[in-house]
Amino acid sequence: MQIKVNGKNLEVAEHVTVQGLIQFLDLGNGRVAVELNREILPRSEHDTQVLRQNDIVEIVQAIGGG
Amino acid sequence: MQIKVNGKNLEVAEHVTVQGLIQFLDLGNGRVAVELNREILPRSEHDTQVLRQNDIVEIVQAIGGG
Amino acid sequence: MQIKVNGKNLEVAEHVTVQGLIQFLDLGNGRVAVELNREILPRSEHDTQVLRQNDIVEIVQAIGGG
Amino acid sequence: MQIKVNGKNLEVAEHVTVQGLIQFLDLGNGRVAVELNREILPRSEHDTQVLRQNDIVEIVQAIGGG
Amino acid sequence: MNVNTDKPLQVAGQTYKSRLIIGSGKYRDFQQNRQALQASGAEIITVAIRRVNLGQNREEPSLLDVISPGEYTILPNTAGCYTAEEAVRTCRMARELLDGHKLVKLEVLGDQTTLYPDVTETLSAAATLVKDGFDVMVYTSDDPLVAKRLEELGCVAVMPLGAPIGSGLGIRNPYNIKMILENATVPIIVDAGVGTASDATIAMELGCDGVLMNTAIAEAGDPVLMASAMRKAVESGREAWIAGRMPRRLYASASSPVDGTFF
Amino acid sequence: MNVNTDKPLQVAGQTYKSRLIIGSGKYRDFQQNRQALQASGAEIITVAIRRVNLGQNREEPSLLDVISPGEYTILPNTAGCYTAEEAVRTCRMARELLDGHKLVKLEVLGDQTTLYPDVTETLSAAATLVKDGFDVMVYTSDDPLVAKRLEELGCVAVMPLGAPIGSGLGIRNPYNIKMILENATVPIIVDAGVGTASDATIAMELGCDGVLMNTAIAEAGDPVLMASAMRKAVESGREAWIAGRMPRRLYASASSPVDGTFF
Amino acid sequence: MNVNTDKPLQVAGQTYKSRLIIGSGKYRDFQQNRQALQASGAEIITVAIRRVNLGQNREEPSLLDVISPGEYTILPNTAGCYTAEEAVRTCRMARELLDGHKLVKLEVLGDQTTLYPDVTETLSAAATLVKDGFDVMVYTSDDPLVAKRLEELGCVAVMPLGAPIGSGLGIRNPYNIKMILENATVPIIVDAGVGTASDATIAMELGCDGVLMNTAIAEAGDPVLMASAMRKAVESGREAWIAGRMPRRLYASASSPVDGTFF
Amino acid sequence: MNVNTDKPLQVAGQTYKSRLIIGSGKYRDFQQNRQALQASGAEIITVAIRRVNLGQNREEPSLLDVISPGEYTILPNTAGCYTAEEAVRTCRMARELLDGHKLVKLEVLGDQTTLYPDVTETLSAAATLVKDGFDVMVYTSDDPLVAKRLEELGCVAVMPLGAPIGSGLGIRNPYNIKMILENATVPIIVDAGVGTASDATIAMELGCDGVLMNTAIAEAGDPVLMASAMRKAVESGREAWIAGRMPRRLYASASSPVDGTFF
Repeated sequence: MQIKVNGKNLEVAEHVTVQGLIQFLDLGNGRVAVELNREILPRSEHDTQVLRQNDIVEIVQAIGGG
Repeated sequence: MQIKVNGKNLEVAEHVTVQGLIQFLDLGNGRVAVELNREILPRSEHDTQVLRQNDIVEIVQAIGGG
Repeated sequence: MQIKVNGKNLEVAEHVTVQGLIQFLDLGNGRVAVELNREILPRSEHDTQVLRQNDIVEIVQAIGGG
Repeated sequence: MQIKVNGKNLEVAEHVTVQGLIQFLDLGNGRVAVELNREILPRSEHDTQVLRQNDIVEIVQAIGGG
Repeated sequence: MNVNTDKPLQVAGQTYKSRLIIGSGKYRDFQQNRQALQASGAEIITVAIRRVNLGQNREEPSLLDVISPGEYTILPNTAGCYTAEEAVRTCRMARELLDGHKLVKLEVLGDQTTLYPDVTETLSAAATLVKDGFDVMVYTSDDPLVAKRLEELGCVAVMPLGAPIGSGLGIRNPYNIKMILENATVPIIVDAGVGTASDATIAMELGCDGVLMNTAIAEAGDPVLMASAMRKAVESGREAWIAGRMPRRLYASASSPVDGTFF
Repeated sequence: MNVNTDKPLQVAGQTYKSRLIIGSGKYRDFQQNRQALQASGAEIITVAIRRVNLGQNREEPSLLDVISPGEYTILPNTAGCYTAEEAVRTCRMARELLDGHKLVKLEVLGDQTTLYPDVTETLSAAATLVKDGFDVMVYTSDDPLVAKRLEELGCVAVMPLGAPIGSGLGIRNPYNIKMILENATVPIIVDAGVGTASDATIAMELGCDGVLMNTAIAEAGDPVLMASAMRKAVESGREAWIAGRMPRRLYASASSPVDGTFF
Repeated sequence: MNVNTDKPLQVAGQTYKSRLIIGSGKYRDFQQNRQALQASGAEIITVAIRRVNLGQNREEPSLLDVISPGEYTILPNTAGCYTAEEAVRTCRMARELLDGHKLVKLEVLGDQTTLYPDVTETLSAAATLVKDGFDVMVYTSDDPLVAKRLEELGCVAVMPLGAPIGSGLGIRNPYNIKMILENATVPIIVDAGVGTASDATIAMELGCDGVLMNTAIAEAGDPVLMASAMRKAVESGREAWIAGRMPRRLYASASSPVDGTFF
Repeated sequence: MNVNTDKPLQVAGQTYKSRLIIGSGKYRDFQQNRQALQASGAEIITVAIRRVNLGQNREEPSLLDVISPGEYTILPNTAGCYTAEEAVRTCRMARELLDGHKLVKLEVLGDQTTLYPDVTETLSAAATLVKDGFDVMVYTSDDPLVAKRLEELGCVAVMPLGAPIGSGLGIRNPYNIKMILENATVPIIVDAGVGTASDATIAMELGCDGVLMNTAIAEAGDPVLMASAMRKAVESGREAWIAGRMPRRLYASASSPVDGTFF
């Protein structure tokens, strides 16, 4: 199933959760925030929220900036 | 009949026109513009436009300004 | 005998020394420097130097200044 | 006979006058001033003043300057 | 000389020889105003639109009798307006007053203490007026983005402040004026802030297309002489900008050649 | 107008309509120099005194053929001198060259890097020259005490720098120029530092009696146009100073009356 | 001393000993950033919110591991946003990222050349964010009316620019900053423009409540030493403002008494 | 940090941690003077030499009881002297008073209105004093040639003015200070002109070795707090100069990376 993560197309299995995606991307131990289809997805819902075909996911972190 | 001209109440006769008002105010030879109830009243209509009770008239001129 | 001290005329006894003058003026415990007739008089000579008629003495101290 | 003109050594004949030198240098029609051995030589004396061995002559003009 | 090298100022299709625009406020009398106008060489003069005083003596001449629309370009301005709506009404009154005259100076202020322009109200008034067919010369802050937006809205000239109205503080922030100039395709005219001649010269040396002032002339000790000073200041700054200034150097450079010294 | 309210510049008994003095250095050619001189309106022009090149082609015209002492006041200057003695010799050469002409510009510099004036050598040269009957216009730093002393020595004009020669940095320290002006009884002319028109205007607005410049005109992109700009800049600054500028205000002051607004 | 005479900075109910806020951009590495942060004494540090690089090595520490939200107040900012909508999304991401942290720096820019703030977009984003429960520290131009409106919208601090981001030009227009301060009831913090220590001191001497900077420290030859300089500069300017400076005089006033001189 | 990268100030073989020198004039009382001295961190303090008042109460402590030569370097200065001869006599009195102490501040003024230094008298006094074995720290104008000559005469520090004594106008002409610094091999200390903290910071950012001030502290609303501000201002300016400031840019440069934005 096709989704878009941070602007890049990604092929993921059915029924995978956002938490699963984060693990898969090896972002597990980092401090990140997730937007699903332009809405914030609270951390609490990461492991219940199942991804769907064509979902648009943004995963961000804090970096150096002025 | 009561109208308001430049913020002041004025008692005028029935059926008087804007042109009549301008004469009455002795502004005939001056260069002025007229607003009737917040709408511009073109000079061409000054002598056809009849004033009504409670009309609000603004008569302005050009003066020194920066 | 007449001398001038810091611009003021002063009547002093014969044979009085600069040290004597300093005592007399009650400047003994202060930190001062002395000019005798426009020449520095070293502290070491205060008690040997005898004053003469018309000597001009300047006695200065350090005060607040920029 | 050797003289120095504007810092350069010059061989000139005996008895030549400053005026002669000016002619020789083809400066006749220009507006110049002359110093002979660090003293101004008035224009009036150019044709009477005879040059001597080792004379130091400066000939100047006005040029563009700030 | 500069005829050859400079193009005259163009605003709304009109061509003007003078790059100085003056106001008609704060003069001792019409006579002084007229003399200053002549001394300044200005071809455009701003006026305010105000209620006639009922019962005023009609014998006394009015401003437009002394400074006639035939001789000069009258630039009605919306000074005194604090909302877009007031400014738009004022412009319509002006157009009616001047027989369809389309050129106006838009100025919407934020408060009476600072007289600083209210850029949001100014933007909305500009949009309305342009749609309504006016040629809008707009007074604004020195914010380069707002200036650009006003140009994009269709204003015929953008007029950033040098300093607050009537302050006489000169061009407080030349950097912003420079930024505005770099992006502009309409005339940029510094409006407000000029206090003395050199302020006007500096504005023109930055590359501005003109300068608008009122208080600097009207409140000078001798307004007519100051008007003459301002005419020369604007011309001088323009010519200097076109001529191109020498480079700045921390260090000196002699004007007289070194060789040829005889000592 | 300013004819009525201003007195013309007087130096050594001579009266001048123009308050701008220009140099003759750094121009492309005599032709450009002459055109710039005309555009500037200057009546006084400085020249340098240098050795003739032996064997130079005498057909080529010399500076004084192009800019004639009949038309203009030639001001020989001692540029390039680093001691009082060199400066004095140069002035005497100049006097001889110009048939007894007494007016000179004294300038004694300290080093070739900064071209900063050497005030001690300048003071001693000034004393000698005045005793020797010269009318001395003296270039100096902006030190107010030295300026006053040069006046007391009998110099006919004192010419403090605005900034180092050829730097184009403008009037670096207006406070010192102000101090000099407050005590002066001879003309004070800012010499050196002017880079563009507004610098000259500012000098005149401080109350100076004139401005002397060379590089700002000669090294402009278009020297002749810049010369015209400078003429207007000096006149403009002078008129502004005589007219009297408006007061500065941190805060605004409206140019249009508040009453009579109809909204 | 100043503990007695000054109140500490308060933003959104939090109290801060330091009035200096620094950014975390442009440092050679986290290590240098952390050392500079310590040397600066700052308690608030801005961060940007960006996409994680997919497939980046997770071993490398992230900024928040090195500068922990426990030790410092992290101030996420919306740098890089050119519309209100982008800025609002960014703030929501930041809040989620930082577990409900409400304090944000709002910055909406107009274009990538000047990085000048877009005041209309900034106003609309501020309204949305305040309604949405954020504590908004807002970056804006030095327009005093816009600054006041942002305060009225409920921003907890207003942060006018001294000069464009990364320009290092200092406080270009102190008059506008003064106007902003006179009407403000929330902290006014100069953000952007500081290039060296004295710029920060000047900002504080105007009466600002703090200074925010990034480039001036990160791009200094020695960022850590400059961070120390900035700490002292901000403290020094604050103390000078509270102490109250001496009056300016055109003229001198001796520091040593005249009487008692013995010559 | 700056311990590593900076060398301490050295004057006449003595090393000083602080680069701030303060005066002892114009304080409310010795107590305030002493507190300000402590807050400033200064190690050198200037004093004036004056006649004792005959018949003054000897119980009252004198300055040197409160600020002891054991704790601080006392710098007698010749303030109030208007000729070289007066200055030389004053220094000799000071040396006798302080048991052979050789360090003095030479200051010869031109008039009591401007308190501007008389450079010719200063030069002659400096020559005499150096020959007489004094270590001369000399107050002078910002004339770079005079400054260099004073160094060549053997002065141990050259102290150009930033602005007239007691004026508080700051560094009026940074260009001259820069010229002085470029040629100097002895410490250059700005003396006079500082009005507030940023003035001192700016002096140090120019590369000066120290700052000397009196009025700015003594006439501040709160002299002791201002003394603390000055300590930080001098340190801050020094650190900024050593760290090396960022380049100035007319244009902006973002502090946050552009890539990784998610909108």
